[in-house]
Amino acid sequence: MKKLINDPRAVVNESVEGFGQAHADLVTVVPDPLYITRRDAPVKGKVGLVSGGGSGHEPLHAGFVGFGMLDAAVPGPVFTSPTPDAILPATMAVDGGAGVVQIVKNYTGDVLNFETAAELAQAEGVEVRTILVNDDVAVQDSLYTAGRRGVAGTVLVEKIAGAAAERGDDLDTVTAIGNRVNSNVRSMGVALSACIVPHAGQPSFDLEENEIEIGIGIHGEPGRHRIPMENADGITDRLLDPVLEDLGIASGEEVLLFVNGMGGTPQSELYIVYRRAAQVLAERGISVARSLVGNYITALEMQGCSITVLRLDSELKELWDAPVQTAAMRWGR
Amino acid sequence: MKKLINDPRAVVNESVEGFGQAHADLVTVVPDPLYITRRDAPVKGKVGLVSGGGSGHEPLHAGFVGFGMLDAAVPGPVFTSPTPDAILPATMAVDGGAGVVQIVKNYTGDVLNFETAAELAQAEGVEVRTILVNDDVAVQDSLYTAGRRGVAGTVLVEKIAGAAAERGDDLDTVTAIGNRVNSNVRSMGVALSACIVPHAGQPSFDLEENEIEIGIGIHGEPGRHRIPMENADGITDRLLDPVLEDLGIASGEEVLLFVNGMGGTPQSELYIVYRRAAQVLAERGISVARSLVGNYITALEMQGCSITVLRLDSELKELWDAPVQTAAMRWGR
Amino acid sequence: MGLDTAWAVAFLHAAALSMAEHRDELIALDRAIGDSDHGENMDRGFEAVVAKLGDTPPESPAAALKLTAMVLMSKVGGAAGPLYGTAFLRAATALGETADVGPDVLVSALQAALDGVVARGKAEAGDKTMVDAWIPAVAAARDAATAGEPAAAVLAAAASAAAAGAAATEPMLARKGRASYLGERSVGHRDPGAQSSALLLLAAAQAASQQDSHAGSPESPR
Amino acid sequence: MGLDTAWAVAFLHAAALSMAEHRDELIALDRAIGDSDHGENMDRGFEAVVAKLGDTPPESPAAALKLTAMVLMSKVGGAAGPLYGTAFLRAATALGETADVGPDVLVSALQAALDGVVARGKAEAGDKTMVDAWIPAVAAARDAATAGEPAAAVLAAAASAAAAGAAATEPMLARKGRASYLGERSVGHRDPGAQSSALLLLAAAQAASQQDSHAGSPESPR
Ligand SMILES: Nc1ncnc2c1ncn2[C@@H]1O[C@H](COP(=O)(O)OP(=O)(O)O)[C@@H](O)[C@H]1O
Ligand SMILES: Nc1ncnc2c1ncn2[C@@H]1O[C@H](COP(=O)(O)OP(=O)(O)O)[C@@H](O)[C@H]1O
Ligand SMILES: [Mg+2]
Ligand SMILES: [Mg+2]
Ligand SMILES: [Mg+2]
Ligand SMILES: [Mg+2]
Repeated sequence: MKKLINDPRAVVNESVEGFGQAHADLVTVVPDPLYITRRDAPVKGKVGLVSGGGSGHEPLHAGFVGFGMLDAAVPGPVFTSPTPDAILPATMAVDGGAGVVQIVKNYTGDVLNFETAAELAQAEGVEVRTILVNDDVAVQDSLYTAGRRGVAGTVLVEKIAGAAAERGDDLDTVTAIGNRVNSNVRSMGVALSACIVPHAGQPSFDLEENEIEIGIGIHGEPGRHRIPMENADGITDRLLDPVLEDLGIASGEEVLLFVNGMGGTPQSELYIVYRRAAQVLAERGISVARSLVGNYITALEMQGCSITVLRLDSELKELWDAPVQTAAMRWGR
Repeated sequence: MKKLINDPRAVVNESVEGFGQAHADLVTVVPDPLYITRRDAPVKGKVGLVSGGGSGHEPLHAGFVGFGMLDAAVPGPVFTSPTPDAILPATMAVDGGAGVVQIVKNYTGDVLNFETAAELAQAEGVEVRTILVNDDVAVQDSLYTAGRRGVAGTVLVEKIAGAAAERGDDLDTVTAIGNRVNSNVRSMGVALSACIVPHAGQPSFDLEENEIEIGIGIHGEPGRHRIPMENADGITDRLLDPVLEDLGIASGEEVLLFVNGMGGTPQSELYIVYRRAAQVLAERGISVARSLVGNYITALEMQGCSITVLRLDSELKELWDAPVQTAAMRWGR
Repeated sequence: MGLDTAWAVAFLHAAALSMAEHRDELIALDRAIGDSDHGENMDRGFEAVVAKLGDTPPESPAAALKLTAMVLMSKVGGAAGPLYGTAFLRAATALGETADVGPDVLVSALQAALDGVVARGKAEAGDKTMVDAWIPAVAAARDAATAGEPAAAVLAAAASAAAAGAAATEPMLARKGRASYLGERSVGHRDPGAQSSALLLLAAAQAASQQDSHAGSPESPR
Repeated sequence: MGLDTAWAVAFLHAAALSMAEHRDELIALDRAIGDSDHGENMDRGFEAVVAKLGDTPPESPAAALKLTAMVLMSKVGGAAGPLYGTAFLRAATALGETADVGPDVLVSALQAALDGVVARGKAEAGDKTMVDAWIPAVAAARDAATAGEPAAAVLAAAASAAAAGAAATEPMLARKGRASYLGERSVGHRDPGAQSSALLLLAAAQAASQQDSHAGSPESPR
């Protein structure tokens, strides 16, 4: 294992410390228990947005803390949900009196830890709502399973719910808009290589030189199935088709197309995937009204990507376009 | 070799096509010969900025085309300088009547090809100046060699010269400011792994499991020497020390600290490096006034990073802070 | 003679040792059907439990378990943190003030732990989770207590049933937790949480049997 | 009998074949001390030259070389593109209008090619570049011409001297081009551009010797 780290157990703390120094104009880092808030938190009268989860998905979530997006991020150890004792003070710190929305990716650990923190915060008088993100079509959704995972759609939920909060929407409205994004977004991913979790020291799964994993998540878990390597267009079709089908999107609709890198794939390759995805959407009469391409939610240095499609309406478009000023996403100011 | 590509020879064209579609609001892609201009080029009365070079360093240069930075980018094949027949029309396309500045990384191929294009453009009546970027302290600069390479400092030259052009500076002033950035910026890089050039199909060099290459460039070339793997703080010191020494920076000065990922390194690790670099600078009484952390100039999926330090003055700071609106760097609008 | 505070402390120390020792094994199990962190999470958690025990020695078995619950909830994270946290918390509540845990109270505490895990995680028997270690463990404990066995033997019965339960997760198809994302591919691997549960119950049983062997001798610490 | 347009066309076809055949070898040489692209660059360039020759058949040896120069300049890129482009352009100029290239004109064309490379690249003998293939090649060509050899033999002499020159770059320390960044580590590897230069001159010599052998026979195409 070759990594630019010191002690594997210090990875998250040291990284977040550096992050806080590099972006001191945007964020404040509270070291113990560890969480990150926007510099001007709490914003009086604004609904606060808190997200978090295991580390290793950078820039998610800390990179999205700032004006127009998250008020706080709570990073756990690598691929391990943070604990209530960090989520709680983060929640309290960003309550501007209008309540707090938690954006939680649907993993058992995240759900349980955020749930506990929410209860504790409510007990301290803060109104808390939860948006559960579960956009991964690789996983069958069923009452008898842990349900679909939250993956790249999370970034879009955070941006759009963040814009709603920033324009002054109340707690229920922000929650409803976040849930609307979640209902209209689907993703699917592929891995060309595994990643190495620092404390584990070996690849999260073993792939042969000519194999790829279809339907991977963002934690180095193996995917749904393994196939021989294909070209970019073929892989793109394999990811995009189930996304479009699950979303039931029709000719004439407008979408946001998001090609996300898993951390170790060159940007040039993401654009090759984007090109094919845009081609397929055009052929189906679906109009790509907004785009996002890059490493926004990663699995350490995993090679691969995911494709996310969000069905847009005019309000979601407006909220997407609204100004945002964070370390990893910025426009309009 | 596992890559999200179709035909290795189509990599650049397909990738740039996707890039153009994803960022149609910012850029126009001309497919043959291939170059990218900002959407509103030529901007009348503004000095035009053209850069380019081999592909594989994305987001450099196309990701920096737009308001406040480059007017055109000319991507060559992977790691191979583009040819005058593409550089020339790109140059002509962005001449708004105030002349054009070429920003050229100091490699024999880039220098020769841009030189020819400049001559041809001058023959067609466009005033052309050249800023040669050579910030890599890993390479000894000497009259009897090809000189130092241009690496991550290029991003800073493009941002700051771009801001100067955008505020209306004339050809000589923009050139002088770009040269001032180049004189005050130094970089050094490390590779933890090699990259695989698509048409070559095998790693650009072989590293043992516990070895790293110190003093690498951005083309998968081997570096100056190879050492056993060290922790992040140790590696950071090895990169930063020669940078600071060569720059002759003194206590009390202000700098921009730029930790650049080579493409395959997680962002979390870049911040661990940033943390240490900021620590060392603080110890030496050097003030980090501006920061940049991320994948800005890469070598495909290489794992590793480079550290760049730019000595700031108040004008450079102001130009750095000026609005920029490109695919890969955006603030202030 | 039931189980006392010294037993609880000894159990937690043994648990920490066991988690450190089996850290890599639990990571390997989680690597196959999860995200490679279970061993690291449990090791980090119990290391913190031991540190906390040193800082603030508990005054009753319940206090020891409650302290453990709080530390695990704030140090483990992931799915295992809240689940084990709840299990220890509910067990502590079931023990109440007693300084001397007899077989029946012990069984109620184990049942409470299991109920807590199910309440939080909603897993059923056969879902391939730690519940599949706890269900047979509680049943075996109850049988032993009913048969009149002392507390140490009750724990021993629970531990060996949990071990069998953990092994029995191998052919199961996961329907809860991270392994469920794998669908059919989860079959053929042992559930890491079931394995850590068996290890924890084994540590509890070993601490009890040591207490027993000391109990007879005059130089016993209590 | 000197070299004619058919020779030039045959040379360029042979060059393209050779570049395709040695593509991976040149990539491997460039991988060791450069950026793994020289073979791909040369192959792409000469593939385009052949395509262009098909579209617009040249009417003189100079026209063939000029066409090659233009194509290489716009298709090869990197350092090799402008350097070879200049070499072919200067050689074309030196040939002038002649349809029948004799030994002396040939030598001036080779010299002009070398001068062009040096003018653009500023490399000296011993810098470990293509110049180290060209300098001995031109010298050997001149000697052969002075000794009264025909054009084909002059090219053969140039080709074999270039091959020796390319081999002689192995112990050199690079002072120009990308290999110079390696410092001491460039020692022990052959320069890829010197190697491709030797291959190109060999293709030229082979085309000439074939023309010679055809020239005697009645069914010669000319
Ligand atoms: N819903 C659940 N009910 C009971 N146990 C569960 C549930 N979800 C997960 N687990 C247990 O948690 C273990 C995984 O713990 P750990 O790896 O530490 O957390 P994570 O899955 O968040 O990475 C699984 O092996 C399983 O035994
Ligand atoms: N200044 C120079 N003068 C002469 N030849 C040079 C010079 N610089 C580079 N070369 C030649 O170019 C070759 C490399 O070509 P190529 O790999 O295609 O371009 P690049 O170095 O830009 O990747 C070297 O092997 C060397 O022979
Ligand atoms: Mg986990
Ligand atoms: Mg090159
Ligand atoms: Mg796990
Ligand atoms: Mg090369």
